[in-house]
This record gives sequence, C-alpha cells and structure tokens, in this order.
Amino acid sequence: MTGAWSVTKLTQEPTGGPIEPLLELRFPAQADRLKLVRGSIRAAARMCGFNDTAAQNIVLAVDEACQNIIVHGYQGREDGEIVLRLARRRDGIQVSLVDSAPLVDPATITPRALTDIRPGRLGSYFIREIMDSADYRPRPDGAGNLLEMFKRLDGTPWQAT
Amino acid sequence: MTGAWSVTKLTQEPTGGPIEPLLELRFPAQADRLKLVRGSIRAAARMCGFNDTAAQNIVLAVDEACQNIIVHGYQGREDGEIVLRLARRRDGIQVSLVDSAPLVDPATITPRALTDIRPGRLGSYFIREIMDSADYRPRPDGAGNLLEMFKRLDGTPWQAT
Amino acid sequence: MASNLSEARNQDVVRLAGSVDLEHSPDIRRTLLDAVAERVDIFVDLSEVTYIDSSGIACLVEALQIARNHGANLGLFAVSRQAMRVLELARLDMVFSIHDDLASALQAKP
Amino acid sequence: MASNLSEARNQDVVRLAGSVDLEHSPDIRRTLLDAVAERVDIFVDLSEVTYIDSSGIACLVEALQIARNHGANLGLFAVSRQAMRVLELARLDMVFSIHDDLASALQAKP
Ligand SMILES: Nc1ncnc2c1ncn2[C@@H]1O[C@H](COP(=O)(O)OP(=O)(O)O)[C@@H](O)[C@H]1O
Ligand SMILES: Nc1ncnc2c1ncn2[C@@H]1O[C@H](COP(=O)(O)OP(=O)(O)O)[C@@H](O)[C@H]1O
Repeated sequence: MTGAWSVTKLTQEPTGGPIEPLLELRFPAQADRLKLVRGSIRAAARMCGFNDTAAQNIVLAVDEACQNIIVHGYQGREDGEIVLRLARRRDGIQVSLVDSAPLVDPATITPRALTDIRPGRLGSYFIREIMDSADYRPRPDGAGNLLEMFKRLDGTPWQAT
Repeated sequence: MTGAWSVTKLTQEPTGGPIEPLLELRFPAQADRLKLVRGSIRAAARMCGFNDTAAQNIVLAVDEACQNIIVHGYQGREDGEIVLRLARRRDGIQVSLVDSAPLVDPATITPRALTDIRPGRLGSYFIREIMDSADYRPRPDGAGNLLEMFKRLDGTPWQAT
Repeated sequence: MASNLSEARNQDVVRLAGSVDLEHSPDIRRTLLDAVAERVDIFVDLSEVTYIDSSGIACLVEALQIARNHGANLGLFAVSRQAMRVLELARLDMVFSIHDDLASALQAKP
Repeated sequence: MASNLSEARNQDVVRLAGSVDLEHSPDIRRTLLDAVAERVDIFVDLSEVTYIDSSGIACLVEALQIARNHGANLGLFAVSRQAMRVLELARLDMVFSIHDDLASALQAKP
C-alpha cells in the first residue's frame, strides 16, 4: 500500500450493476447519535446478503468513519451534520458519508501498523480491515467531504492501489 | 372521541420545552424498507427515556403509520418516499412522517372498534393505543402529508379532543 | 431486525418465525389460508416470532375466522414475548386460544 | 442498541457493560486509569459488552500500557462474542491475557 488508501477500482470502474438506494440517515455529528444508526446499518447489510458477523463488522467500519468525521472533521463543532446513505449492489453494500467539514487530505489518514500497540489510529485500521474500499474526495460543491465505501459480498480481501 | 382523532393539544400548545432533533431517515415507500428503520426508532425511544417495552410499542406505532403511507397513501407507487424525523422533548418523543402522497382526509382514518374481530383497521388502532397524539395535516407546500405523533414519557393515556 | 421467515407445515402445525410483517405477510397469509382450508384444527407456533405488526395479526384473525366457519379452530402456542405484547395491545389475547406448548394445545382439543 | 454502561469496581476487577463506545469511553477511560493507578493487577470483565469500538479498545490498550509500566498486568475475562470479534480484528487478542472467567484469571496470576 502506497501511503494513501483512497482511490480504488470501485469508483473508477463500477462493475457491480445498478445501485439501489436503501436508506438515507441524517444526524447531528455527535457521539450520542451513533447508537441510533447502528441498527439500520446492520439491517441494511443483512438485506444485502451479509451474514450477521459480517454485518456487525460493517457496522463497526461505518461507525468508525462517522467517529472520524465527528472527532477530526468537525472537531466537536456543534452544528455539524452527517448524511449516511446505504445502497445495495448486486455484489455488495455501498455506504456513503457526506459532511460539511474542512477538506480532508486522504494522505493524512494513516492506519496503525499491525505491530503497533498504542491507543490510536485504530479507526482507520478497522475501516481498511473490514471494507473493500474507502474513497475520500471533496464534495462536488466543495463544501465538505464525501467518503464512499464498498464491501463485496464474496469477501475478497482489501486490494491496495 | 369525535370522529377524527387528528387535532390534539400538542400542536396547538407545545409545552414540552425545546425540541432536539435526533435523526432523520429517508427511504423509498416499500414494505421491505421498514426493517431498516425499526432499530433507529427503538434506540431513539430508549434515548428519550422510554423502557424497552414502551420503545417496542413506539416502533410498532411508527411502523404502522409508515405502512399506511405505503399502502393507502402511495398505493404501491414505486417512486414514493417517506421522511421520518425523530426528536427528543423533555417530556417524550416526537415523531414526524412526511410523504408526497395525495392529501389524506383524517376523518377517513377510523380505527377498529374494540369488539371488532376482523382482519382490518388494526394499524390506526395500534397508533391510537400507543401514541398520545397523532395529528394529520397537509404539508405547508401542499405537496403531501405531514403526520406529527407524540408519546409522553409519563404514559398519560390518549386524550381525545 | 432479522426478517428471516420460515414456515414449516407439519400436519396441523404451522410455525412462524422472524418478522411477521408487511414484507412477509402475503406469504404467511397464503400458508395460513392453505392450512385452514383443510378443515382441521390448526396450531400456530409463535415461539420464534421477533416482530409482528397489524398485517401479521390480520392474517391470524382471517385464518381464525375461516377455521371457525368450518367448525374447526386455530390456536396459538409458545407465543413469544414480542408477539404476546402485540396480541394484548390488539385485545386479541382473549379471542385466540393460547397454549404454552404443542402438548397442551393438543390436550385442549375438544 | 442499548447503551447502558455500568462499571463496578471491586478490588482489582472492573466490569464493563453495554456499549463501550465514543459516547461512553471518556468515563470508561477514567475508571480504567484510576484502577491501574493503584499498581495492582487489574482484571476487566467484558461479559456484558454488547458493542465496542476503537475508542473503547484504545482505553483498554492505554490502561494495559500503564499497568505494564508499573510492572503490573491488565487481563480480560469472560469476553463477550462481540468484544472478542473486535479484539481479533485489531489483532490484540494475543496482546492481552484473556481468561474464561475470574477464577482462571486469578489462577493465572504469576
Ligand atoms: N474524517 C476525517 N477528517 C479529518 N481527518 C481524519 C478523518 N479521518 C481520519 N483522519 C485522520 O486520520 C488519523 C487516523 O484516524 P484513526 O485511525 O481513526 O485514528 P484516531 O481517530 O485514533 O486518530 C486521525 O488522527 C486524523 O488525523
Ligand atoms: N396515510 C394514509 N393515507 C390514506 N389513507 C389512510 C392513511 N392511513 C390510514 N388511512 C385510511 O384509514 C383506514 C384504516 O387504516 P388502518 O387502521 O391502518 O387499517 P387498514 O390499513 O387495515 O385498512 C385505511 O383503510 C385507510 O382508508
């Protein structure tokens, strides 16, 4: 893996067939809201064909991405909002996160090394371990970030680009 | 109760203090989407202070209101959308449902009588049994309906107006 | 949250599981109406029901009515806590004959 | 989904329950750091943990490091399936000493 882990084959070449929107969730970027969305993520993953363990892992990855927006993106700003979109593809689940926080440089998101036994950098590590891709880019209108994540049904492991 | 059960004290005289938005959910008006939102409703009700049995009842009431929008409002129209807003008040939970279906005449929503042993009219019966108020009115822009429901924390029974 | 629904017909027993909701009630209705069409007493196992809504309750009520029209009965047994809460809300816990398990349901047959 | 979190300090045992997540980890961190400050071995009961995220894992790792710096240890016991899944994902199941129950944890004390 070469520094950033942001650009993946997924967004360059969508091959998974049509994207079916399942549910959009919109909530204030606050830690106490995350418990409200976990059940939806889990049920959406089940609906996309994942078993319950896989679905719980997907919940963790999406939750971690939301936490990063709350903690690092908005840095505790009270009026921040997160939009979470869940969509089904024939070959997996697609999860999008939209924020209005300052633009993120994906190169700064460096997951911990496997041998690291320190408290930090676990969130991005979980996202990378669990999802097949996570693609950070600016929103088209430039007013924030768009994080597009995908998890394949067959469980093909993470492919660095 | 005088025919319709739509107008309640709640919207005429909000006395419960500030309304804190918890979560907004937006989904296609389809039966297979309801399982995606139940967990959020339950967690929101718990967050508002309801015990788990009360929270499960609130899930049922909101689910029934969504079903009525799917079945009676959109009548199976595939492009219909439902917006569900969950908010916390000091004295309970407020749930709003927004649709773009033809305008409903609240007078036509007649829950089953207690002695009725027939398959229908159970949905509005559950809503009335469980919630403290359910107020149907047109959206301000006239493009659909707004259903505002409230459940008090102390469990004061339904008050007809 | 899981919506896995399984119905197993075994003689006069129908087993419902998971979410007995708007998504699954068309299938469940078919199963129940097929069962009561045979004009024998039917017992419905609700032990694995995690969620039931008005459409699920309506299936049970409709099947009960048809059974009674035939001079037969439709009883419920091993009703999960979730399902019992909703039956009680609907005030139908006194309308259905409800049994702890299949053995007592069969015992109670007239 | 429930986020009820209870921590009970009882000698060298800390019990975590419910969601060990971003909402609750500041309190949990305080509890764990207070516990390891006493420079004795600490055992953490994770049997009732229904959800744990990176912030919860980070609390455990930080407390483990402080304990080790004191020449003490921090062990986990009765780890719930949910918590074990996340510890394994983090490859920390080999870093913590993990015991089936408190008795075996105490037995394993050097
Ligand atoms: N949404 C984001 N906005 C800004 N920076 C981010 C975002 N997500 C991750 N980062 C950066 O990546 C780093 C690693 O994130 P993570 O692995 O979740 O660990 P931690 O949150 O413990 O630092 C963060 O410290 C932060 O600098
Ligand atoms: N959102 C709605 N839009 C239009 N009509 C509605 C709506 N909700 C309820 N109704 C009317 O109220 C009646 C009673 O609803 P309900 O008690 O849920 O029973 P059922 O759905 O079994 O008819 C419906 O048959 C319908 O005519």
